[in-house]
Amino acid sequence: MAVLNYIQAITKALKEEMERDEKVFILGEDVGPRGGVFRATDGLYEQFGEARVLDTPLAESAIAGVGIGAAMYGMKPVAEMQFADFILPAVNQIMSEAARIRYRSNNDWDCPITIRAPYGGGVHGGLYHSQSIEAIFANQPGLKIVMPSSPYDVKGLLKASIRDQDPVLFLEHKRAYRLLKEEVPEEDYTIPIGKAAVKREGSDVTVITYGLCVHFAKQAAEKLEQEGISTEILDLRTVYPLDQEAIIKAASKTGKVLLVTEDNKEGSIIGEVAAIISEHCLFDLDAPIKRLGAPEVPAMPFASKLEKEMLMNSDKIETAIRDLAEF
Amino acid sequence: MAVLNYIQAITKALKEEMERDEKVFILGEDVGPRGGVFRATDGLYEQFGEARVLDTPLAESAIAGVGIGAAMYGMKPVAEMQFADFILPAVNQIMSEAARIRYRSNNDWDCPITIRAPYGGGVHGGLYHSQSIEAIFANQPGLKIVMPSSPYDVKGLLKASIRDQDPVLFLEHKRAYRLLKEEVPEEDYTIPIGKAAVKREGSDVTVITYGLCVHFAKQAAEKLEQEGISTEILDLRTVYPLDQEAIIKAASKTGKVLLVTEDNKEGSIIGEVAAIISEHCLFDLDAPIKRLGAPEVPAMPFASKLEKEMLMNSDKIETAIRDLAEF
Amino acid sequence: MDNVQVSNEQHLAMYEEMLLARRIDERMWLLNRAGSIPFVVSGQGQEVMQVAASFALDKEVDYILPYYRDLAVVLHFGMTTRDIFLMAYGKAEDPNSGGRQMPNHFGQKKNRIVTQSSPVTTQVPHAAGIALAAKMEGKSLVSFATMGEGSTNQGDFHEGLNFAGVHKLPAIFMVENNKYAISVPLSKQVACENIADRAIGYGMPGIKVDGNDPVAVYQAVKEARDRALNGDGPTLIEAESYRLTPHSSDDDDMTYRTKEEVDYEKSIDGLLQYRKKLMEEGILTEDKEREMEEKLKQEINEATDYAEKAASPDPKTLQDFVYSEEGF
Amino acid sequence: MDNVQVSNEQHLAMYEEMLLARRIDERMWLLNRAGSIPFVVSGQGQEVMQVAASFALDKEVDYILPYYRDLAVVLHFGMTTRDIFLMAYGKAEDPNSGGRQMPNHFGQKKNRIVTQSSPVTTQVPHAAGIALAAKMEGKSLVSFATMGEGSTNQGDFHEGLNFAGVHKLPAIFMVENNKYAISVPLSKQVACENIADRAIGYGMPGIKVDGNDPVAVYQAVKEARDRALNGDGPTLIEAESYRLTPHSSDDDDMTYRTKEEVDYEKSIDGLLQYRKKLMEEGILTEDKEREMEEKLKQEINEATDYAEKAASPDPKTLQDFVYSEEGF
Ligand SMILES: Cc1ncc(C[n+]2csc(CCOP(=O)(O)OP(=O)(O)O)c2C)c(N)n1
Ligand SMILES: Cc1ncc(C[n+]2csc(CCOP(=O)(O)OP(=O)(O)O)c2C)c(N)n1
Ligand SMILES: [Mg+2]
Ligand SMILES: [Mg+2]
Repeated sequence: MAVLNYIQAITKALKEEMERDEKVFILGEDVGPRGGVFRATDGLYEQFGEARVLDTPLAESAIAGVGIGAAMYGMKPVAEMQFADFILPAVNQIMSEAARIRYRSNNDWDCPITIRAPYGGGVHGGLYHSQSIEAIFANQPGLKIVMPSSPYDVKGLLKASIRDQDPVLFLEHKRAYRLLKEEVPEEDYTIPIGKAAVKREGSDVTVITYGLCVHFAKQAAEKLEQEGISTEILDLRTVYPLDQEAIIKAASKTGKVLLVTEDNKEGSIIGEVAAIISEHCLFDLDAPIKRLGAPEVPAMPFASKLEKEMLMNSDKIETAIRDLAEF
Repeated sequence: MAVLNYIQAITKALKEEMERDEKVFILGEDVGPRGGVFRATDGLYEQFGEARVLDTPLAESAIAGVGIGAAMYGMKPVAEMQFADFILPAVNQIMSEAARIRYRSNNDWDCPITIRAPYGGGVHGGLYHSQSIEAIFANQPGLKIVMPSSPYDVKGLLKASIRDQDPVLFLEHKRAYRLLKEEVPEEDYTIPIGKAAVKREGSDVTVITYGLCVHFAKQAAEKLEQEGISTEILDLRTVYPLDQEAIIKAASKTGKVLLVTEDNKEGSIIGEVAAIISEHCLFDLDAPIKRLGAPEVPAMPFASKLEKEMLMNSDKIETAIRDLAEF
Repeated sequence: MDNVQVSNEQHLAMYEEMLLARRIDERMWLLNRAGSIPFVVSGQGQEVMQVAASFALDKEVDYILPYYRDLAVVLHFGMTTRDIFLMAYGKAEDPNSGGRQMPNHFGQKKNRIVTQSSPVTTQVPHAAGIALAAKMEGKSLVSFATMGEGSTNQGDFHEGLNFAGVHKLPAIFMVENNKYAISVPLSKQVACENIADRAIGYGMPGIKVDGNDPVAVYQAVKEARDRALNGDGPTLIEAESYRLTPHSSDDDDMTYRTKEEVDYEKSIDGLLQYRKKLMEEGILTEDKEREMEEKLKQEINEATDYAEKAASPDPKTLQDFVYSEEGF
Repeated sequence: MDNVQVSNEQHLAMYEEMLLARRIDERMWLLNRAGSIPFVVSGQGQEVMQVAASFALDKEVDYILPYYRDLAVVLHFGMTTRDIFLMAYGKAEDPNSGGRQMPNHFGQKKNRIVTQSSPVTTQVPHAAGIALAAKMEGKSLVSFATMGEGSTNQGDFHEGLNFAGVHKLPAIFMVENNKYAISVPLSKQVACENIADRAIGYGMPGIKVDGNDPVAVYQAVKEARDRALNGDGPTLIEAESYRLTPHSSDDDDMTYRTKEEVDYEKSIDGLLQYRKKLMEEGILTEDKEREMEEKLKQEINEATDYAEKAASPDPKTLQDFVYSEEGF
C-alpha cells in the first residue's frame, strides 16, 4: 500500500475510473497539458488524450452546462471548477438543471455528473480563493455534496461520486492537498455517499465536522486524551443530504456536542446538524450544543494575520472541547 | 388610511421612494410599459419615464451587475428579478460582488442596491415559478435578506431596504400579492432591517416563521385559541442575518418552539434558527424543537394535487402547534 | 448547395404538421378560457419555421432541445397529440414530467427530446454537451437547440455557442425571432441588426432566414446539418416571424403593443401564406383541406377527452425520483 | 478622425509610465523569489497598451475598471508606487483593500478606480452600470473596463456589452489579448478570428489594434471616448500583445509553452520596441534614460522599504466593514 497525499488520491481515483469506464471524461480550465493549476489531473492528458481531458474556454456555466448535456446523453463527465469560488457563475446550471433533471422528467432523464472544486482557506488566497461554498448548495434536493477529509476517503468517495447516477458536488480542501498523507490501497474500492463515519471513538464529547476540520479535530482529541478527555469524532463525509441517523447516534452517545466548520457560522452546514440534534436528541443533551465556525465575514482576507485570525485550527477546537467537557 | 394588498404596498413604496430621491431607479424585465408581469411597477413608467424605469434585456446577471455598477457610482437601484427562480444566473454578481464590495475595499466603496424578487408557491407555477430561494443566499455576510409578511411590513421594509447602505435581497411571496390586505398608513415610515417582530403574544407555544407562513400561523393560532392553546408568533422579517436576541427571547418564553418554512426543510433558514435556540436556550426548552417545512423535493410540482401536498398551510401548522402544546 | 427540392407530398406533410400544431394551440386557449386548464403558452406564428426545421433533421437519431413554443417540433419528433393534452392537464401519464412541470416544458427520452426547464437558454450548453458526447462516440447525429431572440442575451447563449464553436461540434442553434420577449421589443433587447450577426464571434456561420418561408428554413437547417455531420461545426440560424398571441395566458399584450400591429401580423401569418401558396399551386385542395381538418379535429377531440379523464398524479408520488432509486 | 498627434513630451511621459510599471513588476518578482511577498501577477508585455489607453482617457473624471494585469493603468490614474507595494505586502495602509485582497485586485474610490474581485469579467456589467448612472446624471465621462481575451468567454462579457449597446452607454471595453488564459491558448478559447468580431453582435464598433503600437492604441481609445461622449455608445477594442511572464508566481509556463516561443516574444517586447523608436527619433537619449531609471529605482526602493516596514492589518479589524457602520 502506498502513502499518497490528498491530491494524489484525487489523481489516482480519476485515472482508475477513466481506465475502468470509457464514458468517464474530464473537462475544465487548464486540466489538459497543464494538468490543472493544482495538478489534480497531472498525467491524464498524456494518458487519455485531448478528447477525454478537455481544456475548456474560460466559462464555468458552460463547463457545468456542457457536462450536464453530456451526462444526459449518457457520459460520465467529471467537471473541474478551478477554485470553488468560481463555481458561482454555474449556480443556475447546477441547481436549475443538474439537480432537477431526474425529478422534473419523472425519472425519464438523469444527470450523472461529478463537479470537483477546491475550497477552503489557509493558502494566502484572499477573498476569492479561500471560500467555503457548500452551504450555498446544501438546500437542493437532487444534488449530493461530498467533502472528504483524508486521502483514503478521497479515493473511495470520488470513485463513488463518479459512479453515482445523480449529480455530485465533490469539494476538496486545497490546503489538504499536500498537507494530508496516508496509506491508500491500490485496489478499487468505494465509500458510500450519504453516510457519515466515526473517525474516533470517545465518551465525553462528540465533535461533528467534515473536510479538513476532521484533521484539526483529531489533533485536538489526541492532545485532550492526555488530559483524560475522551472525544468522539463524526466525519459527515456527505454534507448534503445529511446522515441523520449517524448524527443522532453520535450526539446521543456523549450528550455533549461540538459542531465545527471552517465556513462562517450563520447559515453553515452545522446549523442544520444542530437542528437535527435539537429535534431528535434534546433529552440526551447534557450541555447546549456548541458551534465553532468562522466569524461573519464575507470571505477570508489575504493578509496573514487576518487570515490566521479567521481560520479554524486545532487550538480553537481543543479549547471548545475542553469547555464542553467541563460543562 | 387605505386598505392595500401586498403588491399595492410594493408599488406604493417604490413610488414614494422615487419621488423622495432622484437616485432611486428601477431596472428589470418588463417593468416598463407592462408594469411588471405581476404589475408591481404599475404606473411608474408613466410617472417617472423611461430613464428611471428601465426595461432591460433578458439577462439577470446584467440586471444585477448593471445595478451594482450604478450603486457603486452612487445611485440607488431597485432591480427586479421576474421570478425568484431566475435569480440564479445572477448569483455570482450578488455574492461575489454586491455582498463583498464594502468588505473587500475596506469600506472605500459600497453597494446600496435592492433586489426584489417574487418567491413561493401556490400559483400553479410548477418547478421554476414557485421556489423559495432564501437559503441559497443566507450564508453571505455583507448581504441582507428581507421577507415581509404583510402589506404594512412591505411598505416599511421596502423603504428601509432602498435606503439601506448595503445590498438587500427583498423577497415577496407571490401568492401574498393579492391574498393579503390590510390598512397601510399614507405617511412615510420605515421598519428596521435586522429586527424580528412579535406578531402575536402567547404563552404555550412559540411559532417562529416568516413571509406568507406568518399568515398561516396566525390563522392556526386563532383557531387554537378557542381550544385554549395560546400561541406566540415571531415574524423573522429579516431572515439574514437573523435577529438572535428576539429568537432567544421568543423561544425561552414558552419553552416549546415550532419553526415553520415553505422551503424544503433540510438546509432551510429554520435550521439556523433551531441552531441558535439549541445553543442558547437548551435549559429553557420543555419539548424538542419542532420544524415544519416542505418535503425534500427539488421544487414544487405543477399538478394541483402535488402542489397542494407540498405547500404549507394553516392546518399543518395547527396540528403541529397542538402536538407541541400537548407534549 | 443548390436550392433544395421539396416534393408535393413533403409540402402537404409539412402543412399538415403546422396545422395540427395550430389547431392544438387554439384548443388550448379555449380550454384555458373555459377554466379547464390553468396555463397556455403558444407557438402561433412560429409553426412554419418549426416544422420546416424539423423536416430537415433526422428524427430517428438527432437530439432536440426545444423551448416552450416548439409544440410543432416535438410533435414531429414523436410526441403525440394525446401526450400534449395530458401535459396541459398536468396528468400522471404526461410523458414530459408526469404533471410535475408547467405545460410546454418538453422532454421525452425515447424520442430524444431533451428535458427542459423554465430559466431560458440553459439548453444551449446542453446542446453543446450532447454534440460533444456524440462526437466522442463517433455517432452521426446533431443536436438542435432553439430559443427566443430575447433569450440570446443570456450568458449561457454566449458560453454555449462559444464552446460549440471552439470544439467544432455537430450542433445547430436556431433562434426563433418573434420580435418580442414578453413585452420587450427587439430594439430594447439587442443593438445588433441581426441575431445571426452574433455567429461570427463564435467562428460559425450565421444565417438569417424568413421564418415564414418553409423552403428557406428547411434549406438552412439542412445545410447546417450537413456541415455538422461533415465535421465543419455548428451553425447559428435566425428565423424571423412574429408572436401572434400574447406571451402566455397570463399576459395582456395590449399593455405594450397595439391591436393594429397584431392584426396586421395575423394577416400575413406564415401558415395562411403557406396555405395560399399550396392552394395556388394545386398541392392543397379544398377537399384535401376539409379532410385534414376533420382528421385533426377528431384527433384533438379524442386527446382532450382522454386527458381530461386521465388520472392526476398521486400525491403519494410527490417524493419519488429525487435521486436514483439505486443510489443512496 | 485623422491620425492623432502625440507630442514628444507625451511620448516621453508615456514611456516613463510604461517603464515604471515594468520596473515595479520586476521588483515584485524579486521580492517573491526572495520569499518577501507571497504572490505576483504581472502586466509585463501589456504596458504599452495600458499606458497608451490611459493617456486617451481623462483621469480626472473617467471611471476605470481594470483587471489584475493593469498596474500601468492604475498608476496613471493616481495610485502611487508606495500604494502598490503596500498592496503587495498586504499592509494595513494598502488603499485597495487594506490587505484584505490578493495583490492586483485594484480599487481606490478617490481616483475612480472601481474595486475589483477575482472572478473574471464581473466588472463588465459594472462598467455598463456606471456609464448608465453617469448618463442619467448627464455627466460627461466614460467608464473604461479591461479584461483578458479568455475572459471574453464569460456570460458577463456578453450580457454587459449587450446592455451597454442597447442603451448606447458611454463605455469602453478593452480586451488585452495576450494569447493565453493561464495555459489555454487563444485557439482553444475562441473560434473567431478576432475578439473584436464580437462587437457587431452588440451593435457597437469593434476595433483591433496592435497592442505594442502606442499611437494606434491611443487613437483607438481616444476615438472611442469621443464617440461615447457624443452619445454614440460603447466601443469594443482588442489590443494584441503577449504575456511575457508565467500567468502568476504560482504558475510554471514551461508545462504548456516553449522557451523559444517566450524568448522570441521577449525579443519583440513592445516596451523595447518603443524605446528603440524613441531613441532612433532622438526623443529618448541615453542620458535621459539613465536619469529616468535612477529616479524610478529610487522611487521603487523607497516604496519597498516603506511597505516592508508598514504595519500589518490588526486582527481586531477582521470583522470591520461587513456592513455600513450606520446600518443595522
Ligand atoms: C432566466 C429567465 N429569466 C426570465 C424568465 C421569464 N421569461 C419567460 S419567457 C420570457 C421572454 C422570452 O423571450 P424570447 O426569448 O424572445 O422568447 P419568446 O417568448 O418571445 O418566444 C421571460 C422574460 C425566464 N423564463 N428565464
Ligand atoms: C470566473 C473565474 N474563473 C476562473 C478564474 C481563474 N483564472 C484566473 S485568471 C484566468 C485566466 C484569464 O485569462 P485571460 O482572460 O486571457 O487574462 P490573462 O490572465 O491572460 O491576462 C483564470 C482561468 C477566475 N479568476 N475567475
Ligand atoms: Mg421573442
Ligand atoms: Mg489572456
